Amino acid sequence: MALLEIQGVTVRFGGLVAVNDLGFAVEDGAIHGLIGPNGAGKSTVFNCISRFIRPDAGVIRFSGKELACEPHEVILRGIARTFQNVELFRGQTVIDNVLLGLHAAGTVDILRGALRGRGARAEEARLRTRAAEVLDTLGITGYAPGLACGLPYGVQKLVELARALVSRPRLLLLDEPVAGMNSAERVDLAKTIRRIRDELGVTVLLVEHDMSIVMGLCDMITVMNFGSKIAEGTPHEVQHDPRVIEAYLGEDAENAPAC
Amino acid sequence: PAAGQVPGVTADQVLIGAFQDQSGPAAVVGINMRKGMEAYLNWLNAQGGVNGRKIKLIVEDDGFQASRSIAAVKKLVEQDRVFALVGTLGTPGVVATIDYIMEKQVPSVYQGTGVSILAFPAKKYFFPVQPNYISEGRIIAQYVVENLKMKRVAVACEQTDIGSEGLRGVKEQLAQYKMEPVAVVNFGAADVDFSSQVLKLIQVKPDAVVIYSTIKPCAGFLKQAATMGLTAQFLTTYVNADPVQMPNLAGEACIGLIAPGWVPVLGTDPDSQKYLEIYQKSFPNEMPSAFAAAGFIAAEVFSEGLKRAGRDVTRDKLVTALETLDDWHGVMAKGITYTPEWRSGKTSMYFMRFEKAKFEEGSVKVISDWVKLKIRR
Amino acid sequence: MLRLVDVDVYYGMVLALQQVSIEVPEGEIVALLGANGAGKTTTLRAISGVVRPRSGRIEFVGERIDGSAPERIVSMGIVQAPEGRQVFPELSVKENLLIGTYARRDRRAVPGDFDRVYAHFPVLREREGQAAGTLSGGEQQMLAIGRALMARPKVLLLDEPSLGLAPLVTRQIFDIIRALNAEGTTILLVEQNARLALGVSTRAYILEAGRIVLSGPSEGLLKSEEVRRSYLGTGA
Amino acid sequence: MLAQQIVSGLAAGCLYALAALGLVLIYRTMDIVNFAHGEMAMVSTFVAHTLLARVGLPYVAAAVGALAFSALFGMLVERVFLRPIQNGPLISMMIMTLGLFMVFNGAAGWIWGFDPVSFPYAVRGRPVVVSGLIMTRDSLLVLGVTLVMALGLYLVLRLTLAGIAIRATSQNAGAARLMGVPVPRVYSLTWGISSVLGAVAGILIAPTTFLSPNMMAEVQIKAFTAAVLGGFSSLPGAVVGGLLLGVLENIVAGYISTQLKSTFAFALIVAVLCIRPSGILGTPPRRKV
Amino acid sequence: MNASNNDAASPTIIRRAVSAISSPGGRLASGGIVLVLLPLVTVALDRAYVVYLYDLVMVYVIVALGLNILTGFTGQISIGHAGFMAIGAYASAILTGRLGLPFVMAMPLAALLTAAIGFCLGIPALRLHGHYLAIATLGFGVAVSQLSAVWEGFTGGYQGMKVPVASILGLGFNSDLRYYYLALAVTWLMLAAARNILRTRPGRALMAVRDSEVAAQAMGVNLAKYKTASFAASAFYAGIAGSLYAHLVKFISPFDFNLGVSLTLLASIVVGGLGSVTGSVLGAVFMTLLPHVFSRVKNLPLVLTGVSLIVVVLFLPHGLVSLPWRLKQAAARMRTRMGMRGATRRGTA
Ligand SMILES: Nc1ncnc2c1ncn2[C@@H]1O[C@H](COP(=O)(O)OP(=O)(O)OP(=O)(O)O)[C@@H](O)[C@H]1O
Ligand SMILES: Nc1ncnc2c1ncn2[C@@H]1O[C@H](COP(=O)(O)OP(=O)(O)OP(=O)(O)O)[C@@H](O)[C@H]1O
Ligand SMILES: [Mg+2]
Ligand SMILES: [Mg+2]
Repeated sequence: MALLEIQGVTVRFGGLVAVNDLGFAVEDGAIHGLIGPNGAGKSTVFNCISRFIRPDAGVIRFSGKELACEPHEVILRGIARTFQNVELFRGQTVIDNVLLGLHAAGTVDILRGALRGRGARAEEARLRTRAAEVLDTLGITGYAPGLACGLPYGVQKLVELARALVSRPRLLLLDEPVAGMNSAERVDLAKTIRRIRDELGVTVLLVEHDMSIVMGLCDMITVMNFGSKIAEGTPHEVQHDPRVIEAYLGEDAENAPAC
Repeated sequence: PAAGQVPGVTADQVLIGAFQDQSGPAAVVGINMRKGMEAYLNWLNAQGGVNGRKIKLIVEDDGFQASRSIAAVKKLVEQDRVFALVGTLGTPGVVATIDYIMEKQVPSVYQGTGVSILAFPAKKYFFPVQPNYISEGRIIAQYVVENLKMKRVAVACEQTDIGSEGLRGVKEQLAQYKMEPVAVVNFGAADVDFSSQVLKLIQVKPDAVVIYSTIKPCAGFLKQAATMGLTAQFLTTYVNADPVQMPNLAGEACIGLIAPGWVPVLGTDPDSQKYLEIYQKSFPNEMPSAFAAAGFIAAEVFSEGLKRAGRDVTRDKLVTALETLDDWHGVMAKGITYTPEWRSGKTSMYFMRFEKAKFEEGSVKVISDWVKLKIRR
Repeated sequence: MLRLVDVDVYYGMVLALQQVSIEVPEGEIVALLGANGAGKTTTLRAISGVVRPRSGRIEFVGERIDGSAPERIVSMGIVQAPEGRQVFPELSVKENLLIGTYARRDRRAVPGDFDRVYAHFPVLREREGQAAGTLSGGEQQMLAIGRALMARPKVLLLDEPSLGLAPLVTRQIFDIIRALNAEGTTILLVEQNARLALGVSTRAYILEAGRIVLSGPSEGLLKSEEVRRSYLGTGA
Repeated sequence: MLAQQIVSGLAAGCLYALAALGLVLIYRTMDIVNFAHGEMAMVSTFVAHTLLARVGLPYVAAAVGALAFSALFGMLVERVFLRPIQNGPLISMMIMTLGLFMVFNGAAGWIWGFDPVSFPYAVRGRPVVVSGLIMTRDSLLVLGVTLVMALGLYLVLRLTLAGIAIRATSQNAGAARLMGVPVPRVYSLTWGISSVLGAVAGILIAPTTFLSPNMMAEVQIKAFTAAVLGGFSSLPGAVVGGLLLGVLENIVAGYISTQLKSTFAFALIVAVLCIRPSGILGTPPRRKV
Repeated sequence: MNASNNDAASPTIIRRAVSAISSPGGRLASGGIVLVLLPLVTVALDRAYVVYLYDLVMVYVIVALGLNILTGFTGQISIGHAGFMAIGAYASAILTGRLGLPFVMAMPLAALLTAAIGFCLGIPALRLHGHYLAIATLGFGVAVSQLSAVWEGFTGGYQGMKVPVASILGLGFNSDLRYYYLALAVTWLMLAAARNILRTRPGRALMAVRDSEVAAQAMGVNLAKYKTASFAASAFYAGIAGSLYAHLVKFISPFDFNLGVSLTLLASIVVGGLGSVTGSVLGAVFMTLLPHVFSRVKNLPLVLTGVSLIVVVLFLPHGLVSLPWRLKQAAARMRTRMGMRGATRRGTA
């Protein structure tokens, strides 16, 4: 069964149609790629799923139920995301950033926080353990006590990933996760993403321009251009689709290094 | 008792203190009051002081905040051990410190506020001098109705204690004649635009308009009224009976304005000439403002009490001595009377009219005798 | 043409660059590679005068420029397209490009340069009036490069120009880099995609934790085992 | 009655608008609210008064002298007090201007005294009466000056390269520097211009409020409010906001209550802001994720 | 006990004492002891009036804490906080003075009322950012002070109203010294609560709202809830402080809660350190005591206060809390510079 279904979604900004009657489905347990030229509307699709943007038309269903909630309720449904232009909480430490990924998993409110009774402390300890685990998985434990701003860009991206992952989502939306990393780091991260899917069973929807990563990682790829879907299929199919080559990959796509 | 045991009194000096806003919204009052006090004390000390002692003044800035006034008074009384408080300024600060001063039994002479609670009921250590705004408001209303024979009285009041107490006084007195104000409009102490208030008044066509405020908005109001063609007899509080500042600010618009006075006003009286000389000894070439006169009177009344208390002065002796003042006249202080039961400064005032658009000989004309408040029972 | 000699840069107490020496000869493309946080951006910031080296020298055609104000360095012809796009979000695309010409004196050539930039990036012409903040990530990157080109730089500093660009556009950008170089612009290129960078450049430097650890002709580095392992991600 | 309330409101409103222009300019460039704006204007106005009354210059010469002073004064303030903390938090810069407010206010009181002083009108003469509606010549002049200055600045910011550079600086000073914009000079210049705008406001407002260290207190708060109402990032917004605030206050005072004038005026403004959170002419900040 | 034994023992004792004091619990305890003894020492030194200043400082520490929760941690600017203080003060005064409620009930009730009003103000504030919010809060402050003047029957108008002495179970806090311990206990509680909030889930959520609203929402932070909660909590603090203020000064009037007070409050959290509990304390101490330090300087009290403010902001843009860090940094720079000079000398030799 498809975990995420997008049907007839349209988004307009003034006169510009950023997403145009788009439809695709992400199977449970898949790593699904969403690619397309710059400005095709990929991030806009993410923003629709996160409910930052209310589509002008169309429906988005998540595990069979329509996603029609407030933005802060999305994570409760089991959808976590990262952002294209890293959106960390710059004034807070790395560990606190990750703990915020667990916000939805906690229950302590201001009053209970102020009193800091046994329940509150126990919950805090539990969340901290979980956060530490995730930092460990991604190999950034060393940065935990430092402030999030001032970190190298690549580390910031990992922190963002940790923050999204820690909530144990069913669906993870990654907007250009490897941008700003060098090739070796990219390969590492690709492996991590695959491990996340394999070991934690998280479904991944991935926007990325690095074709070697996309092709190597995805089970299924949807290609967009000017807000519409222009192709869909396995990496192999997509890679050889002339429309995709023309709009996105370029003529010498076949020569693109595959790793 | 030996001299050393009385707080603030040594063989050759008497220490007094005051809190006066030097930095906040009422700095214009505080700074000038201080100058008036200093001018008088300098002059007095140059003549040898009182009973062989010079008077020294400490001023604490309270920024017109009651919480700071309290700190200031505590510091003055407990730290500096002043003998008395003279010329404390500002309704909130003065009211907030009443209990403390009574508890510590420190004489407080002259408070820079017209708030009525200082005088009613009489408090042993408090010697208010300034007329309170309620009494003044009543006198003004009485003058308007009985002397000017006007019926339609409107009030424009500032949103501070001056405005609200003055309004209360006017209303109370009008009620004695079974009248009430035909309109009441309000403005803020720092407002710059009075057009809507003036327009409201134009609609009710008053005979007299009493402006109860400090001098800046009063002058602004007069100017706007002149521009928009509101013609009525304007009256204002003694606070604005400043023959120098009022024409300076309001220009032509102040001509015809009537204000009560409780002290001699510059240029109307020989005593005020002496005051000017004394003031200019300390501040050459400066024209004293009405607030300086207030400070001057504060120092004058205190010094007279100190003189009457004799060389072996104590705080209680000062109180007793001040209670012997009976229609006492100093240079600027006129008709000061205290008894153990009677502490209201003044209930009689005279009226003056502004005649010219600048300060000069005859720019302010006295137009009445002392008017005493009549209360019908 | 551009030379860094023993440059040390600190952020507060943190040492970001240590004894970095780089030589950018006129007319060449020099690549600067390195892992995240190695100090590549810092190197460019030092050249542009945004951070001051604590010691060492930076020279441009023989003249010392370390310690000069950034705007002076720009007017000498060293222009940077900074990392992370940094377009002016509330200005229109056109106004963004116009800012690029701020330090130039030959105002008459400006219209021509608009055409040149629009020829490289046709989408920018379509979006001329749109607020730059609402462009897609890739469009913003194109705008940032176009903006730098509007300054007609003698030395162009590019900080990760391919970041977030579609493969087709990335290739176009590298074509443009080549073309610019052919027109005579000297280029210092910071790039994560080592393969592309080494492909286009003549020389390359590799930074690690603020130090230059390797340098040499790009072709040689492309073949080097060490580089292949750590920067090309191909493993042994 | 209503018509006259509106006309008088406009007269007061143009004072607010005039004082708001300089605030908006600095806000647009540096993203900070200059709490000392009014006090800087006050100091310049005192300088004008000194030139006028003590030195005995004619009105125009004194005004020009004061404007020249204010330009230097503004640049000096920026250079000495704000530049060193440019990289600190924005709110620190705002608190810095609050400190400057205290210093200028206190120092002016010390130098020139706290007593209000009258200041001559730029133009005199009988009020203009058009079909029963009264407006003073002075108000008309202020309105004219405000409109001209706002329009001029607006056009400069919109159309000239220098104006675009100012806007670019406000959005991303770092990137602007990398494009060759001399950011320190831009800041210096904006403070100079803003200070001149303030001085113009001070000189034109002083006849109404009287010259004293506290002369700008009320006007400044109103100017700030007006700027927000109109949209803080927009110069025409400042004018619209100022005029609207003046009219609004008058209507509240005329028909609801003179006692709660400010309370109602603020309540209305909050209501307006709830409908248009970036002010009437302001554009919401555009940020994309 | 012989001398050598004593010698050997004292260093261990000192060492133990030092380590006990420098442990977190020890620091807390020793800080507590200092605070408890402070007024007694002050009185012994014949500076009794200073105890009143301590009391006043604690009042402002509490408001500053609340304001820092709102502005420093949640990023919502307020320049109307004196209005919240006023509500707390008047409510407490009316509850005790006119309705005869005991102080122990009046203070929390006043604070809860203030919090409720803070919550309501938080609702329109949801749509407003930055300076637009600043104006809304400014308007609120002005409105409160106007209303408190107009409702004369309730509040005594501009003449102000007297406030009864606070008393708990018959014990009247009528001296500054007694009041000190009352205020200390309350301040201590409020500090602890603030620390607790900020260290746990809700505190992180508040800071997330400040740093990135978008990301905060994506993490499940309900913006509306946390912003209004932040307003309410902040107002609660101001309400407590207002109540303490009223019963300390025992007289309140609209002048006590004007715009100047709101601006001073804002200045105090910036001077102390935005987003820092310690900073709130330092800033409140600084801004409250400063005017008293300069209150006798003829002509220049305001100038000196302003200059002090400027000096702090100029040299410590991140507030007084950053002082130790700045000193450390300066020392390190000195060291590297000296080290470098050593190196070059070696190089040339
Ligand atoms: N808030 C907005 N207002 C106006 N236009 C917008 C807005 N957000 C996005 N757009 C436009 O919508 C289009 C799609 O943008 P989107 O960010 O979804 O692209 P993308 O596919 O993520 O591109 P990239 O790969 O470059 O990140 C772009 O042309 C962009 O300019
Ligand atoms: N403003 C700053 N304050 C403190 N440290 C900083 C600052 N900017 C960068 N750094 C630190 O300096 C080091 C070098 O950073 P730099 O940005 O130059 O790296 P980079 O090679 O460009 O990395 P990336 O590939 O992530 O862009 C990093 O460790 C970073 O954390
Ligand atoms: Mg995108
Ligand atoms: Mg970098």
